[in-house]
Amino acid sequence: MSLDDLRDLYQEVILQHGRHPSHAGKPATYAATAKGDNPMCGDRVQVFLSYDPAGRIVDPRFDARGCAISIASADLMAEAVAGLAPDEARRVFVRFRDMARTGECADPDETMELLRPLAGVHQYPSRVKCATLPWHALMAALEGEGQATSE
Amino acid sequence: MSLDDLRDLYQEVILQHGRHPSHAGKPATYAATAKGDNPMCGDRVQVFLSYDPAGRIVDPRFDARGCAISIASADLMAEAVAGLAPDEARRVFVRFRDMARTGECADPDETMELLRPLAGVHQYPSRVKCATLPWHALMAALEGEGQATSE
Amino acid sequence: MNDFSPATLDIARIRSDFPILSQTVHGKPLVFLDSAASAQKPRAVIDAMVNAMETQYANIHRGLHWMSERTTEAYEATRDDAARLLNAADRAEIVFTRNSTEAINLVAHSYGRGVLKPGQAVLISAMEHHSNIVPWHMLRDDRGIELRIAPITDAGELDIDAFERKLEDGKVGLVSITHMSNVLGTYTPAERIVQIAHAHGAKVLFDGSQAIVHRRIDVQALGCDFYAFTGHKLYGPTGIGVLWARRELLEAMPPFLGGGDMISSVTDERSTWAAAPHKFEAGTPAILEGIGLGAAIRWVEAIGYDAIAAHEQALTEHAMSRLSTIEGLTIIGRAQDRGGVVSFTMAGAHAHDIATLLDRSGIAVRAGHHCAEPLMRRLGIDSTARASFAAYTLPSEIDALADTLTRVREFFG
Amino acid sequence: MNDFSPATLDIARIRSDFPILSQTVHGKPLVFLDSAASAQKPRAVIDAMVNAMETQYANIHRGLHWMSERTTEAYEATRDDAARLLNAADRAEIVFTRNSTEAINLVAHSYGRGVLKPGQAVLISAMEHHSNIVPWHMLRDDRGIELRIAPITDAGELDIDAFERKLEDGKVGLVSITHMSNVLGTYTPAERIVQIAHAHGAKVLFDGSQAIVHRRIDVQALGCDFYAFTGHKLYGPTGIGVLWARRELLEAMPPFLGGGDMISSVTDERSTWAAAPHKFEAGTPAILEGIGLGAAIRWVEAIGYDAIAAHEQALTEHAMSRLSTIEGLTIIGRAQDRGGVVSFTMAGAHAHDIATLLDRSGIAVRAGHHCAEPLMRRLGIDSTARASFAAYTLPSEIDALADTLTRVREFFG
Ligand SMILES: Cc1ncc(COP(=O)(O)O)c(C=O)c1O
Ligand SMILES: Cc1ncc(COP(=O)(O)O)c(C=O)c1O
Repeated sequence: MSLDDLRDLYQEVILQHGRHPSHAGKPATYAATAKGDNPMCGDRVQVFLSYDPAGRIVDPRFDARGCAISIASADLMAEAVAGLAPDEARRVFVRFRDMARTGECADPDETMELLRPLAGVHQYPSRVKCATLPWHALMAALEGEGQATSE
Repeated sequence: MSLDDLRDLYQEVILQHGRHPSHAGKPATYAATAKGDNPMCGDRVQVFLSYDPAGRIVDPRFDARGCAISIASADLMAEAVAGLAPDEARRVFVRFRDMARTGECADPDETMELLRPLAGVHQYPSRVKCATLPWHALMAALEGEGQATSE
Repeated sequence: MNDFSPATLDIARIRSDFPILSQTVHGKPLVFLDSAASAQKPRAVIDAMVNAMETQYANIHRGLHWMSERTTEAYEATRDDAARLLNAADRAEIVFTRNSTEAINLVAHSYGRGVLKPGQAVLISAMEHHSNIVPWHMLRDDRGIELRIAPITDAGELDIDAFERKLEDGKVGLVSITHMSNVLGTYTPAERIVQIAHAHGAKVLFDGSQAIVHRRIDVQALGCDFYAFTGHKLYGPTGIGVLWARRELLEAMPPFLGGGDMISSVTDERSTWAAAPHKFEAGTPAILEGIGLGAAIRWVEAIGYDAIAAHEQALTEHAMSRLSTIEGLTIIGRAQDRGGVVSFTMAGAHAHDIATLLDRSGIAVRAGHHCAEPLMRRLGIDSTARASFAAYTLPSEIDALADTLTRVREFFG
Repeated sequence: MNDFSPATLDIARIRSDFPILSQTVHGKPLVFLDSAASAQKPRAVIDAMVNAMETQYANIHRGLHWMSERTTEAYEATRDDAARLLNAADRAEIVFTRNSTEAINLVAHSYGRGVLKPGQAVLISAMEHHSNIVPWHMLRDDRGIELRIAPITDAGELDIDAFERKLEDGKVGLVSITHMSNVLGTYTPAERIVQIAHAHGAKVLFDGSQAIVHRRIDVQALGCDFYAFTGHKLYGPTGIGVLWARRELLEAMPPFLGGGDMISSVTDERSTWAAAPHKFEAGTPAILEGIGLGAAIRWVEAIGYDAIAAHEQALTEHAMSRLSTIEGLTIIGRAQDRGGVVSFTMAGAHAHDIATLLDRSGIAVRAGHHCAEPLMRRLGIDSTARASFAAYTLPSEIDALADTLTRVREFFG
């Protein structure tokens, strides 16, 4: 029995970000926050946002309890949306969600390349939510809602 | 398509008693009464009892809405238990119920011969209750309960 | 004898989908005219359930493994099927229940106790099935919510003026009414009902247990607020039914049963709820039955409601005309707009006796009060015999019924 | 590697009863270790349902024709099967529900709202499934009935002294407690619980969802008042469960759902109830599922609980010893008296990731909070992976699990 074909899902970058996320931890101050829960499996994540004077996201952080996929996704998300305006972040979310569901990315760019290691989840329908949960929390934080509504 | 094999259930005597029962009708006075309902099909019967000084059943009567089987059974029952002490009537009930369920009568006597035309119901499980409903009402009336409990 | 020409349905092919239809009863070919009580199951439904059990079964929703994912997909696909069947705006508006009865009880509990207020009223009609009467008796006795009953005409139609009068004082918060009577075959005027009810501030629940078997339902076109149906009458398995409700209503309603799968979080102190529809689906659902229902819906859609409705319309007319000629037989219910069930009584023969005699000839009909005692009382009868039709019913089966009834008449004559 | 010698079960024959067990997943033979979530279905169950649909299906109880009588017989025979399985005193004590969850909700509604009084309390334990927590939260919030929670020890056993103290003030009217934990495998000391509860005037409900799969249950010997189980974990179909309750309790309880089949009479003004168990069975029941459950019960009885229990005991010991040697793996729950479920965590690997990796090797386990969030909190963890065993589980499947877990450990190492 070989686990090698799991490498499409658990790429080294995911294992790395899952094990040692660089954007984890609640910051001392923040402008907005929201939680995301997956009631089916118990994963939880909280996202903390700050904005620069121009309204761009600065040093987004998160606090999560969950699997390697959800932690890695939260960490890569923080990297991807840092410096973006809320509307830009929303567009990334939509593209990321599509990629997580289909494995495809119609209009790849640098940001999507950063997130591409997570595209492998589309093969595991029950794990797609692990990857999108932090993003739902991000969207809720951007809207000023405290809690992400699940899909 | 022939209905002739129905003759085992609908013997002439049953059709006769079903159509023209001789013990139907609420008497002006009575010592005990009880109702029996079959909630599944809507059949209803009420039994009225009077007793002679020795405690024997006298001129039992009934008021029923139901099928030929239940009316005939009520009418034959009235014939069968007239003149019996309550305990005797209870024993007839037990033997009748067995016959209705199995088609067999272990210890035939004159009373059971009178009731035997109803033995055919055992072939029609859903109709057994039609035949036993008046008897349940009779038992309830003997116990002084107003309402028969269904099986 | 058989002056009936089948509609656009390929009946032979349809019948070949139903293994049971080749059975005999008492040595006679089965003539199954009891589909309104529960319909027979096409091979597609049987196969879907067997296939699930043999090749990809596991508990759903929380499973991270292949079997669980496949079973979840198959089960949740039925939510899409049901949403499409009803033309619901959103699949999240489809709540799975055991049957219509549970669907109506769910509304009586969650909407009745959670949204309606004491002093408000629920309005039903005089031709409801017990499943749309008893839950409201219980609500009334538990919460002081009045129960009103809209009368019917002697033809067995809703008295629409009297219906409107029952709403006039504005106290009725919910109209819960059959979309088609299981005894009389009457369709109620659904659009009109919704219009009037909404004008008086009442929501509308349709008990579609019978209607959806015979007619295409579009909840958005009807404009109603709740729609309930039961899988086993729609050629599906037992154990599964559907409550459709507008999303905002589901969101406003507290949950009904508590347990696994319907929560967002549980602590020692409190529970919070998942979003609809899961909020209303506690515990392991009827997974295999959901999968079977999906196959049933797709089977019905493949035949097409237009063909089914035309076929059943023709059958019903044929039955009405054949039965009308039998001496002593009275057809109960003479509504203009009616579906494929025909109730009748016969002078000198009780409905149970009729049913038993027909059964001996292989003909299955239902007899009794049909879980509609108040309607029986309104009609001044104790019981009826009822023949009901499905997509697989043959005109010759109606002829067999009529011929045998003539003999029954002689038997008791 | 395989130092395990099978018990008295003829496993090869048992496995051949389950068509699904010859499936492959991701190209690997299926190793199904998720039976505690839902068991696979033997051919006997599949055949019973198919046979009913193909040869003798109709709606039950009110039908006077052959098909309806046969279906009624088959369905009602399962009431006898269930009564025998539980050693109930009376078949009328068997109430069919959708699942355990509905059985417990039925008690929470009918006994909780109809018999318990505000100010009384319900006592559960710290290792309950959500299905035995949430209904009591809802009862508490609706009716002011206190909810108490008996703690467990670090080994995952009921703290029986603390349990008794919760009962001392005499306010507890009902103890509702698992008979076997779905996470820890722990059996609760049922006879002791009943003894203590009854001494303090409380009735006892056992959630037997897990226990009845592994052990013979005798409700009269246990002396309890309610027993709930769910068909799909006992090799039966989904959509059917059982609530057993003492007859006098069922008689004292008001009905739960209203509708057809549960009434004695209905008028415009009021409804009166049928006798138990029908009082609690509103609407068309899960007929096909009831028939399937009967086949499942007879299948289990034919194998025999003694053989099943011995087999699963041996499997569990084998699993405990194999898993204990895996570095970084912690087995959660170390009760003395335990059944065939083993939960574990692994340092550096989240349960979801473990489950996905195992799935790729064809091994199905469950991962998450197992609908027992308060227990997770008590244990200070978020989730576990759980392997669970059935009559068809092979010792070699446990070896496959252990071998693969060693590789998972390396993968995340
Ligand atoms: C201990 C326990 N109780 C209750 C349940 C609920 O069973 P169901 O979902 O079939 O109602 C389960 C299984 O999910 C269980 O393991
Ligand atoms: C009009 C109507 N409503 C409700 C029901 C109840 O359906 P179920 O028993 O499947 O809940 C039926 C059928 O029995 C019906 O015909």
